[in-house]
Amino acid sequence: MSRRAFVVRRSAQALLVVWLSYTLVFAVLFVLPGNPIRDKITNPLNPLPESVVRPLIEYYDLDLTLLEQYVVTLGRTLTGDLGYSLVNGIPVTELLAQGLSETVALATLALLFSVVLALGIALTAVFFPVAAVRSVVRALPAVFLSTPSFLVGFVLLVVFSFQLGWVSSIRDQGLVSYVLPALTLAIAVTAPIAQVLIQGLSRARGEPFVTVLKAKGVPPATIAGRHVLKNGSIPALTLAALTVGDLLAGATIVETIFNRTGIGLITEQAVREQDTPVVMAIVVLVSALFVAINLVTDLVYPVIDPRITVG
Amino acid sequence: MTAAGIAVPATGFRLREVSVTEWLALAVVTLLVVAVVAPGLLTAYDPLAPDPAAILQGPSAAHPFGTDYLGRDLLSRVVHGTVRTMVGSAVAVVIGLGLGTVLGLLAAYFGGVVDAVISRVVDVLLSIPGLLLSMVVVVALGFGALNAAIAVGVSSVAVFTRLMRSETLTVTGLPFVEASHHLGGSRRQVLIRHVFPNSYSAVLSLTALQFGLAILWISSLSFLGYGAPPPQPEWGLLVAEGREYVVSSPWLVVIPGLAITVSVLSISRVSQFVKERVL
Amino acid sequence: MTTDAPIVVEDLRIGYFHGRGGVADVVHGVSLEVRRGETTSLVGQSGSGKSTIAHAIGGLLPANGAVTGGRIQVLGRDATGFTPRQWRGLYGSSVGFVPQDPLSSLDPLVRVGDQIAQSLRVHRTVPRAAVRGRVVELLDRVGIQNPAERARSYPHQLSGGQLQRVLIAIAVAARPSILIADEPTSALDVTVQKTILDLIGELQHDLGLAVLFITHDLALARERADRLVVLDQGLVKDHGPAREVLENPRDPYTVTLLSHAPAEDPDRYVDRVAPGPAAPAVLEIDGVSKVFGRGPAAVRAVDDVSLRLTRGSIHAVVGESGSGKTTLARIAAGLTGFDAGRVTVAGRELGPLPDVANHHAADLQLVYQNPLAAMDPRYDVGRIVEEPLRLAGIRDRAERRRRVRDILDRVALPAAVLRRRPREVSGGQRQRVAIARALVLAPKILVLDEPTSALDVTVQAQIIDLLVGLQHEQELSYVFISHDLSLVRQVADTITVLENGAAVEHGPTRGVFAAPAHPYTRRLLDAIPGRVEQREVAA
Amino acid sequence: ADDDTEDAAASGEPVRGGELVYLDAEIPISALIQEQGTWQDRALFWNLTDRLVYRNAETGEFEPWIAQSWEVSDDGLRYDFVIRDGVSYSDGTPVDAQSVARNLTRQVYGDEAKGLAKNYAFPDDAQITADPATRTVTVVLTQPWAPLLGALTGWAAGLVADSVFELTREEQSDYTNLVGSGPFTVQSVEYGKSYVLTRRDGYAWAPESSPNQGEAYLDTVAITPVQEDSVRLGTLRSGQAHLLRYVQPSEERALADDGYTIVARSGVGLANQWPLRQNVWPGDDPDVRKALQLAVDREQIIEDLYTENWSAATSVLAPGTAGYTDLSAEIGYDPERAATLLDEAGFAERDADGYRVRDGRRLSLKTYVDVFDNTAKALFQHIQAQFKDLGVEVVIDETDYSSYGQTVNADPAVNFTRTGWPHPDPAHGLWNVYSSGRADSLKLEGADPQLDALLDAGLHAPGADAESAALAETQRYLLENALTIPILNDTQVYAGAPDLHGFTLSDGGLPEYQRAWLDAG
Ligand SMILES: Nc1ncnc2c1ncn2[C@@H]1O[C@H](COP(=O)(O)OP(=O)(O)OP(=O)(O)O)[C@@H](O)[C@H]1O
Ligand SMILES: Nc1ncnc2c1ncn2[C@@H]1O[C@H](COP(=O)(O)OP(=O)(O)OP(=O)(O)O)[C@@H](O)[C@H]1O
Ligand SMILES: [Mg+2]
Ligand SMILES: [Mg+2]
Ligand code: NI
Repeated sequence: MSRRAFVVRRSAQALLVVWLSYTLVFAVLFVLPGNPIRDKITNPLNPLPESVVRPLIEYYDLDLTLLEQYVVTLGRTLTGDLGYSLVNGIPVTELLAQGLSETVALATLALLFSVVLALGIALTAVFFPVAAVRSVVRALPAVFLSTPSFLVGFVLLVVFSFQLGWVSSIRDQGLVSYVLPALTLAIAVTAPIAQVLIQGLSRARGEPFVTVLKAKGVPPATIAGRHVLKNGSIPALTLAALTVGDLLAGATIVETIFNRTGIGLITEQAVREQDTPVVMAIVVLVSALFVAINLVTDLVYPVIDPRITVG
Repeated sequence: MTAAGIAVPATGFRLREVSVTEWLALAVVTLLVVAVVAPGLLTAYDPLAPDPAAILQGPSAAHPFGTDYLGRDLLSRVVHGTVRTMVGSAVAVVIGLGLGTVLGLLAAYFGGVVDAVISRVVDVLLSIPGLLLSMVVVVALGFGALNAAIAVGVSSVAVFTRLMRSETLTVTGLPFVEASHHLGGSRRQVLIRHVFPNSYSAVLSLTALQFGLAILWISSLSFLGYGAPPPQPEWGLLVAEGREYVVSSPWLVVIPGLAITVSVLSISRVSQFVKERVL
Repeated sequence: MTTDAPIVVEDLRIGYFHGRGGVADVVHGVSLEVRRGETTSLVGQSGSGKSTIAHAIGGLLPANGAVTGGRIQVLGRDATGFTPRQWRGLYGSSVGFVPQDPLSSLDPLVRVGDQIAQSLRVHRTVPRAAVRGRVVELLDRVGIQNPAERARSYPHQLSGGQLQRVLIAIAVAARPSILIADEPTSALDVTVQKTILDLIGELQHDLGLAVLFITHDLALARERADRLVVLDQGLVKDHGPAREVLENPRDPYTVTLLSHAPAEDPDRYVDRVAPGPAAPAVLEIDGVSKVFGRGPAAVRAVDDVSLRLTRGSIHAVVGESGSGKTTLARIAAGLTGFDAGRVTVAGRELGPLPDVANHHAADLQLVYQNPLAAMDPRYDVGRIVEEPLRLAGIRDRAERRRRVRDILDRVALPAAVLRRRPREVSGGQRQRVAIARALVLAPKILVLDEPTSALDVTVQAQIIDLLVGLQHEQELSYVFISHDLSLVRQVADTITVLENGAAVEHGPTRGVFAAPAHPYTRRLLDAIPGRVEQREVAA
Repeated sequence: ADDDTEDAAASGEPVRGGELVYLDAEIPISALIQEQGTWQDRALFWNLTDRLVYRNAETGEFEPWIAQSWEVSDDGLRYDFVIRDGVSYSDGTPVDAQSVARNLTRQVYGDEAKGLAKNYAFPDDAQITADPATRTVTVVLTQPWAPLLGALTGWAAGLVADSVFELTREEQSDYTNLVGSGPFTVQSVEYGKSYVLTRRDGYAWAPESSPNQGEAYLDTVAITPVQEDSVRLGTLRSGQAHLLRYVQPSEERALADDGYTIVARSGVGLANQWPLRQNVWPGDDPDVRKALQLAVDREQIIEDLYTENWSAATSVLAPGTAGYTDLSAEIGYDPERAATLLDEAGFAERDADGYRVRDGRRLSLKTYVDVFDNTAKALFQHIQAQFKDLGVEVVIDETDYSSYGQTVNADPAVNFTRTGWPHPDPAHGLWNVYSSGRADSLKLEGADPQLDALLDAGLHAPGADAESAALAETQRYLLENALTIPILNDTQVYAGAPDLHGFTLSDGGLPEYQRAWLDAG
């Protein structure tokens, strides 16, 4: 298959996935009890009179059937009209624009950190001369995985913000403000990447070509850094692309602790309040992002590994 | 492609080859088993009984792990919480593993339409943020520890399916699978006898990690108020609750947190040990 | 033994660490020397410690290996206690290393030209600007066509022979005075093997290299070595000038080794009763073709091949790597479909598309080229051999056991291996397990795809003995695929020679060997190691 | 309990300038003022808008604010408000009679066309007229509505400029569009992250009891929602903020010891209580109800879980609320009597788990943890343990925030859910919670006309005295019949840095930044 045909086919698949995700979440949300408007209507503390309820129901299309609502909202989504939050009336596009830039910056930095961390851990675990250090470092991914993020975040805040006063815990100070949350997030997502990387490096290190490189007189650092690393990190790359979702899930807690209003926090709030338009928009956005990133990884593969051909 | 990629356990092991860390891990796992089977052996306190005279006390001889906001003994709560925690994570992992394995196996082995359908489902599941997915599932199923565990399990199905699919694809291409067909094996026979057991070991490695992840994930749901109902203790819940007191009573978070970390490390060490030397 | 030879090894002991269990020596006091411009050949069975010694001399022992005694002297310096840094001073510039397996010895992600250039850069052999040109020159020197273009290829785009040439180019790039070649051609075809070894010989001559040449093939050693060291289980059994050792072996081990080499004993099975051409055919392949792929990338793996296997006979299929031997075997076994022609197995005609499950497992069994890969690594030997019986629906446990034990006896496998996994038995035992599994259903035909190519001569001889014996007892018919022409000459009644999927020659083995009609067959026969020498002896 | 504040106020002359950083526990949601908002919204409404009437938090008396005076007819049907002169909205338009009338009309009727709900504390019907000449706004009711003055002091009754009325529902939700006459205006909003208020220049219409009759001292107030308790606390302690709301009671004492100011108010309105549903067994058994009421050791709860800023409930209403009657004798902790009552009711036997049973049925109550109260989990579990001592099981379920309302309403097995919140008017509060036409928390469905009549009497009392009398009777009725179990008086707790002075809370526990100042430098 040609590269072009591949891109076309994969893009079609990607669109299908986004649409299916949308439909699935729509159906589930519709089946669930509760929604902020209905809640307001049936609030036990403040049952609204019929005269007020009617306009609200009509205003929010709650009188339509499932299918009608689905068609209406899908139609609006396709034309770029994502509606308003049911909870706070903010246009969903505005909410997402703010949250997205925040989270993308956070997630990108976190991904960067986690790549550096994972590399550090994996390289130490595989190459460090002292065996005891290697086995301790090897256990790190499991430790990372089982340490609650909020504890990591809190400790970082205590040290760097509360004690040392290097960064504000509440104010946006540009890039520095991203460092601690990104680090916290990175620690949460590093574990699986580091694990796969350790396996990949161990395997690559035992390949016969390493002996040949050594016999050539190539310095050990070059062997490790250029050859073993490149060969051993291919599986970790796939995984890194898959962690996009984890980054978002992790962002929920990290953003709460570091007081950042990114997609994570908005998601949590929206799901908590069943703010359907916001949830739907996030699903579309995130799944589109996810499939896009994975599409790009697939396209990048052949560049890194000449043995793989697209399609 | 050779079978070199497949991890194969060696036969037999000798006791003196068990290292110190492995002994420690075994000891922790034994403690966990005791905590599940006979928690009374490890602590005399009632995990549910408040003691107004001992509210929010730090670790001491009387209460080695300190006490919580109602004066309940934390050691006792951690010990009695083991069952729920282990069962919760086990349910999550079993669902993720079980469903994921079957789906992955089917997708890879049958290919074609089956593969296309399963792969799209997996893509959909992967593309919805995990937390959102599990919250939605919990809300749909109703609250409670079991449902939270199911939600986490469902959210991890996709990862397992993917891994299982790629492992199965690798194994299906190996000569011994064809050899078995050549010896007269039907699709089903070969799938059960060779493909599945050989694809499984990589997936099992993920399971130990996923076990720890499940505990934390369930506790994340607890943070957000989706967890087990009070007053029954559960580690994730203990961590989540203790969070509010972390400034003045850090042990409420640190001790259950350490319990999770140490257990996860020990379980994965032991499972690795079992995989390498016993099975 | 004090000489100024580039490599002097005295009483060398090498051990490997095993888990927490301490060091186990695998080389127990080996002494040898390699002189300037000469080749010393290290011969021995698999596992005798050849690679271990080679690695120790090159400073390339793995992390868990260590020299536990003795002395290694490289270019006059005592290298026994060298630090990694000191070794690095020797790598490439003084000692070149050519590994055993060309396929995985190059970094798959880096262009081959760059991998050669790396050697030049590390040692600053030539000025920066001249590196490119030198790389092309080297590739040209090792006989690669279109060197400038090939330099830009990735390893997976080259054939095994080409890769081995690249590895040689890497080894000699920095102009070393010592070359260690660890079975540099064991993964290659005889024809390619010959050109590679010729190349090493030329380089040795041009550069005055001291070559340590490792092989398990005595015939090769005879052809290439000045001095010979015969190794068994980490001990030197025989050493001295090659001719001397081969003509007057002092040690009984060397004697057996020599007697097992097929090239040394072409008439070993001459007494076997061969069926006449009139015997009924059990396998008939008639004008079969198979094309893989489509369009310009299509490969004609089998091209209009016909073949007839008569009951109780052995028919050999020979040819270079990629000539279609395995494909033909798989077609006969019903594992690969075919595009044209007819295949009749035991009177039953095969369809052009294979079934997933083989319903006629008792007619014909294939013994795979690589037995290890063809066995489930999780199964133990007992279960592996039992599996066909289970699949055939034999429910009775005792009956299955009886038949398994029976067949294991027949292939002379000890009961001790029953509970071991394939990886835990020796290569020879593994091949026996594969044969036992194929035989347990009592098939009429066995297709043996290079059944001994991974084995030592001694073990190979045992397996061939076994096969010949079994055939005699059970009226079996074999299709015997091999690239080892000496072996084929020993055992086969009839032969088909494949080139690029087409059968270029066929007929009775003796006839073809005595008077090859096709130039390709002649080329194959010429490449057989030891043949030159034999002709010289004959002349 | 405001001695600390007074100490701070006494520490020196107010200083002008500075930025106050306040950490709330939640994200403000929506600026739709007459729809009541969440707590954090109310804290903003309070400082951005003014109301006609002010209730002095210390005395509980009504005071003039934007209405410089008012008159109520004896039959309680006609209210005349004279609007203060010289007051303006921050967009420059005057706060005159017409504007006030428009505001009141919207409070009463909402805006159907825009999907805006009414303010539920107001009567359903009223004729509102403005006389610009006399700067008088007249409200004529068809039926007396006792809570009206109270409703006018509420956070939801803030007056907004005409420009707000023109906007769509979504636009009105946006804080930057909220134009009021309050001491602060919105400077910037970053949703969920920061809400910055600036001083309104020329503000000169504070309620008369306010120690600061002029502009606010502070230049700006930066409100940052920080949901994680520990972070909020750490930020305050590290000096990055001056004020926060909501600390775990366990942290309160430590803060006070370190020189922080704890400002707390138990807001007026209903006490935190558990109304027992009458349609679910055993809520229909008066002896059981009484026993449960007597089995709550409120003092112990306060001592174990809370601080001196909190207090045990002594009635259905919180102390300080108009019409409050101390009924602590009626509900005082008496485990022996509770046990006797249960024994007599047939629950003498106990099962293997130690719970009482009658006819093989365990004495068990089901509830859901309150999602709106951060201390609810500990509180519920504490009472769960107390009840267990008596032999009564409490099953505590949980549900999420968004489906809480629907779930607890729909679940037929639920015996009670927590209710009782600060409310500007007790008669309206009680009526809203207990009337069979409203929330009907007892699930009586009109089966107790006496209770409905009492509630109506309070709601439609023509004057304050009549209202108080009706309230006293209602409280007594609810408690004597043990229809509800009062637990404690809800308290809003704020912690201020040592350099914060003059910070006070409204009668409903909302922050009043206009009076606060920070030490210079
Ligand atoms: N890295 C290692 N760790 C432990 N044992 C090893 C290691 N490498 C080789 N051995 C063992 O040392 C012995 C000698 O192995 P070596 O590879 O030197 O044999 P060889 O003669 O080169 O065999 P072959 O012909 O199969 O290449 C064998 O028993 C082998 O199992
Ligand atoms: N499944 C396949 N798909 C595509 N091409 C194939 C396939 N199998 C074999 N070929 C090609 O068919 C040709 C013949 O291969 P085959 O394996 O039969 O050779 P062989 O003689 O057995 O070689 P060797 O000695 O290396 O085992 C080769 O060019 C090979 O690349
Ligand atoms: Mg070797
Ligand atoms: Mg082959
Ligand atoms: Ni006081």
